[in-house]
Order: sequence, then structure tokens, then C-alpha cells
Amino acid sequence: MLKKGNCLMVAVPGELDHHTAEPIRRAVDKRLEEGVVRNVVFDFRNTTFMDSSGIGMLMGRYRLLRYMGGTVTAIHVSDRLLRIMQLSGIHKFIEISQETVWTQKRK
Amino acid sequence: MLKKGNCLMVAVPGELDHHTAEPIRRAVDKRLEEGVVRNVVFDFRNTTFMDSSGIGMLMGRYRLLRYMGGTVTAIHVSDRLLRIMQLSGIHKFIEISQETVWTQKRK
Amino acid sequence: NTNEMIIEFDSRSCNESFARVTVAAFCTQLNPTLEEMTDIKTAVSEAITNAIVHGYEGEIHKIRIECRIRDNEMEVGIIDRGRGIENVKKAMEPLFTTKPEQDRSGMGFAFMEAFMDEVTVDSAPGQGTQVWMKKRISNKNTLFE
Amino acid sequence: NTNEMIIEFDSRSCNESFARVTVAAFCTQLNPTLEEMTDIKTAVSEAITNAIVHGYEGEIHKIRIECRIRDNEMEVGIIDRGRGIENVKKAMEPLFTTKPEQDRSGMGFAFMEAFMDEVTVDSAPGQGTQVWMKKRISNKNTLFE
Ligand SMILES: Nc1ncnc2c1ncn2[C@@H]1O[C@H](COP(=O)(O)OP(=O)(O)O)[C@@H](O)[C@H]1O
Ligand SMILES: Nc1ncnc2c1ncn2[C@@H]1O[C@H](COP(=O)(O)OP(=O)(O)O)[C@@H](O)[C@H]1O
Repeated sequence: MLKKGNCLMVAVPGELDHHTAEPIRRAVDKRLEEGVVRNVVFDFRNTTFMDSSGIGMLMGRYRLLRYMGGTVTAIHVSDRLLRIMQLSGIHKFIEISQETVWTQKRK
Repeated sequence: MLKKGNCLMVAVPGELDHHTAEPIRRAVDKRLEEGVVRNVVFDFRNTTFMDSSGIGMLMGRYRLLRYMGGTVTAIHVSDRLLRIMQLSGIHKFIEISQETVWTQKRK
Repeated sequence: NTNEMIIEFDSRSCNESFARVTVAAFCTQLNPTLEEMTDIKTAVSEAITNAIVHGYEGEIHKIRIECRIRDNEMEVGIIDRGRGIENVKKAMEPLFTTKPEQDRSGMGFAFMEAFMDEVTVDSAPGQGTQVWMKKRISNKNTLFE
Repeated sequence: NTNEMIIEFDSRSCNESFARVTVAAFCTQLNPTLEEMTDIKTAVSEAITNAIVHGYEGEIHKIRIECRIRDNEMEVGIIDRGRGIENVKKAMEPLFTTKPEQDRSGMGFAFMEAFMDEVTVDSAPGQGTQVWMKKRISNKNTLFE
């Protein structure tokens, strides 16, 4: 996890399920409690598997951040993960990018 | 499987166990029955797993070929496979090379 | 032309990955595409997670998976002896969850239905839950003899 | 701090790979090195092949694997209800085989002993065979909580 100003960057592990979502949730929420972070960016570049527990974790962070006026972003999302995110409807709440955020900013 | 003169080249699959050794045994023995082949070269370049069924298959081909005045060679053998071959004693009967035979011939 | 296996394991979250990999490894015999493999892994992962989170509510008991391959079809059952489901029809509605406070999305059954060809749930309060799913694999190259 | 699993599957040779991968996948929780993983896979593969080739002699019946992880040790049992072994001591001698005509090398038990820390064989004619093996994993990073 990397903090830059009010932005927290989270490297999502290779498989995001109920077991691996739990420590991420705890770590992110601890940072959110400090009160500085407003934007959480989940980097899925290494993630080849995600199920609905991953959706739940993302949605939970979105709920917390919306309350604080912040945002959740998912970057480097593969086609498969994009499909899962769209199936769940979460793409209506969080920003999803198949590119990296940094590349987009450079344009 | 590739035949060059009296030499038969066999590409060993990724995992050589009882299940995968069987079709190799059948295919090689069919070629041996034709009576031309004298040297069988097993290429282990893609093989990451072998158990004693692989040893049995190699030893069985050695027995057939010795009877016909031929040889068995194992090439591109990883450290792990070399250790297994040495444990079984088969290195006393067949030629084992961790390099490719073609490279050695070029020298 | 049938091949069968059963696994039974402790309802620890660290076994979720092991269990879905096992089912996927068994199904490689049907020569599935990578996408079909991921479909199966996802659906199995949902049902196992439900057994751990809702069936046993974190207690450590046994989860059983039965898997059968016949021709070009796989059938898998995920079985717990946990608390069971009162209203299966309601439970299967997308976004419905009884544990929103635990970050459950309510999409588990929806994903099972999206990724498998058939999903049947057999459950009653106090009786545990059986989730049976079928998937036909496009490639008919059955490898076992 | 124990984690357990059981698999049961048909004694088809196409299941050999699936079964050793399953045991290895379960053991990843102990953070084994790649070499330790391959040791376990090899030993398990030997015992499964024996159940198929010698225990059931090609007939299709069930093979059962029980696997337990505790602290930094894994224990695995490969169990068949096949013909059993008359003289276990003799059977375990390197190069001894009752099926040389089937290209058996007689090195199965020798490999199990080479790659595992402990091998115990419980067998009698008509009673089936149980092979129990233990391996301590160097890395003590047990991941499950
Ligand atoms: N194995 C189970 N045992 C008991 N209840 C279950 C089980 N599986 C599902 N349920 C119930 O069905 C509901 C919906 O499940 P699901 O669609 O997977 O969503 P989620 O797991 O996110 O809650 C759960 O919230 C739970 O009440
Ligand atoms: N599960 C089993 N059931 C019956 N006999 C067995 C079993 N496992 C081993 N044996 C006997 O022990 C002998 C030695 O086994 P092993 O060392 O694995 O060599 P191999 O399998 O190459 O014969 C076998 O030839 C067989 O007679």
C-alpha cells in the first residue's frame, strides 16, 4: 500500500476472494480512520481471480468513502474482472479503468 | 516423435508419470518393432515432473534396445530429474546429458 | 465413461483457494478453455465461501465437495451441515444478503447462475445446504479412457 | 492449529496428476519450497500409482487420500481396499517389483522414503493398503489463522 497525499494505492493480490479480501479491508479501513485519505485506487494488474467477496470489499470501501466525500477507483482491470464488476453493477459506483491511472493523467 | 536414420527422438511431456508413460511406451515400441531404430533419444526439455513410472519406461526401452544392440539417451535433463535417475541407478545404463545432443555434436 | 471425486475439508477461509483449484484440476480432463475453468472456479468459490460465512458462520466444521464428470459435462455439489436457508428463492435474488455488515455483496448466487449452466439449491433451516451445479464444456475431447 | 482434508476418487490413471496436484495445493499453506512441493508430489504419485497398478490391478475402485497439516508438518495417507501386500518388508526393498512385465521399476517405495521424512505401510493380503507419510516443511510461516 502506497499513500500519496490523500490518495491510497492498493496492490490487489493474484486471487481476490473472501480469504484475501479480509486483510485488505482491515488495512485500508485503518488508513481511512486516520482521516486523510479521500481516494482509494485498487490496482488489479496482478489479479487473475476475483469473486463476489471482492465486489463486497470494493462496495464496502465505496460506502465508507462516499460518506467522507471520497472515491474508489479500480485500475488495470482485465476483461474478466470488468465483466464481473459489470455483472454486479459496481461499475455505476466506482471508476474502472483498464489502463493505468498514471498514464491517463499524463495525456 | 521424429526419426532420423536409425535414431528416434521422443519429446517427453511436461509430467511423466504412469498415465503419460503408457502412450509413449506404446508409440516407441511400435517404432522399435519396425526394426530400423537403434538409438532412442528422450528429450526432457519440457519435463518438470517424473516419478518411478518414468524410470520404468526408460529402463524397459533400454532392455529392448540392448537386446538389439542399441542405446537409450536422455537429454535436457534438469537437476531434479538427474537426481531421480541417479537414485534409481538408471544412469549406469543410459546416457544422460543435461545439454542437448545436437550441441555436443557440433563441438 | 464417468469419473468421480470427493473432497472434504475444514471450513477455514484459507481452504477456499485450495478447494476451487482442486475442482478445476479435476475438470482439466474435459479440456476446458481458460474461461470455462475460471467460470467453474468462481462458482465453486462462491458456494464454498457461503458455507464458511453463512452455513457455519465462522465455526470450523467440514465442507464436502462432490464432483462428477460424464461425457462433456461436469457436475459439482458443495455441501455443508450448517444453519441452512429459510427462503431459498429470496436468498437467490441478486443483491440479497443477510450479512451486509460483513461486506457481503449478495451476488454469490447470481455469479453461480451467471457462470454455470444449472444451479440447484437444496436447503432448510438446521438441515444444512447443498448447492448442485452443472456446466457443459464446449470441447468434447474427453481425455480419460 | 490443524487443517485437514480428504479426497476420494476413482482409480483411473488419469486421476494421478489431479490427486498429487490437490495434495500439493493443500500444502502451499506451509509455504514449502518448490523442491519440497515436488518431493511431496513425487511421493504421493508413487503411492497412488501403486494403488492403481498393484492394489486394484486396473479395476476401477476408490482411492482415498487423507491429509493433515499441523505446525510445520504435513501428514498424508494413501488408502486403497485392494489386494494388499503379503511381505511389506520385501516390497519396500529398492528394485523389488511383482510386475516387471508392466515396466515397473521397483523404485516406488524407495522414492517415497527418499523424498519424505517418514513412511509407514500398513497392509495385509485382502485387506488393502495404507501408506502414511510425513514431511516437515523448513519454512515455519504457517499462513492459516
Ligand atoms: N451455505 C449457506 N448456508 C446458509 N445460508 C446461506 C448459504 N448460502 C447462502 N445463504 C444465504 O443466502 C444469502 C445470499 O447468498 P449470496 O447470493 O451468496 O450472497 P452473499 O454471500 O453475498 O450474502 C446469504 O446472505 C445467506 O443468507
Ligand atoms: N497399494 C499396493 N497394493 C498391493 N501391492 C502393492 C501396493 N503398493 C506396492 N505393492 C507391492 O510392492 C511392490 C513394490 O512397490 P514399489 O516399490 O512401488 O515398486 P513398483 O510399483 O515399481 O513395483 C509392488 O511391486 C507390489 O507388489
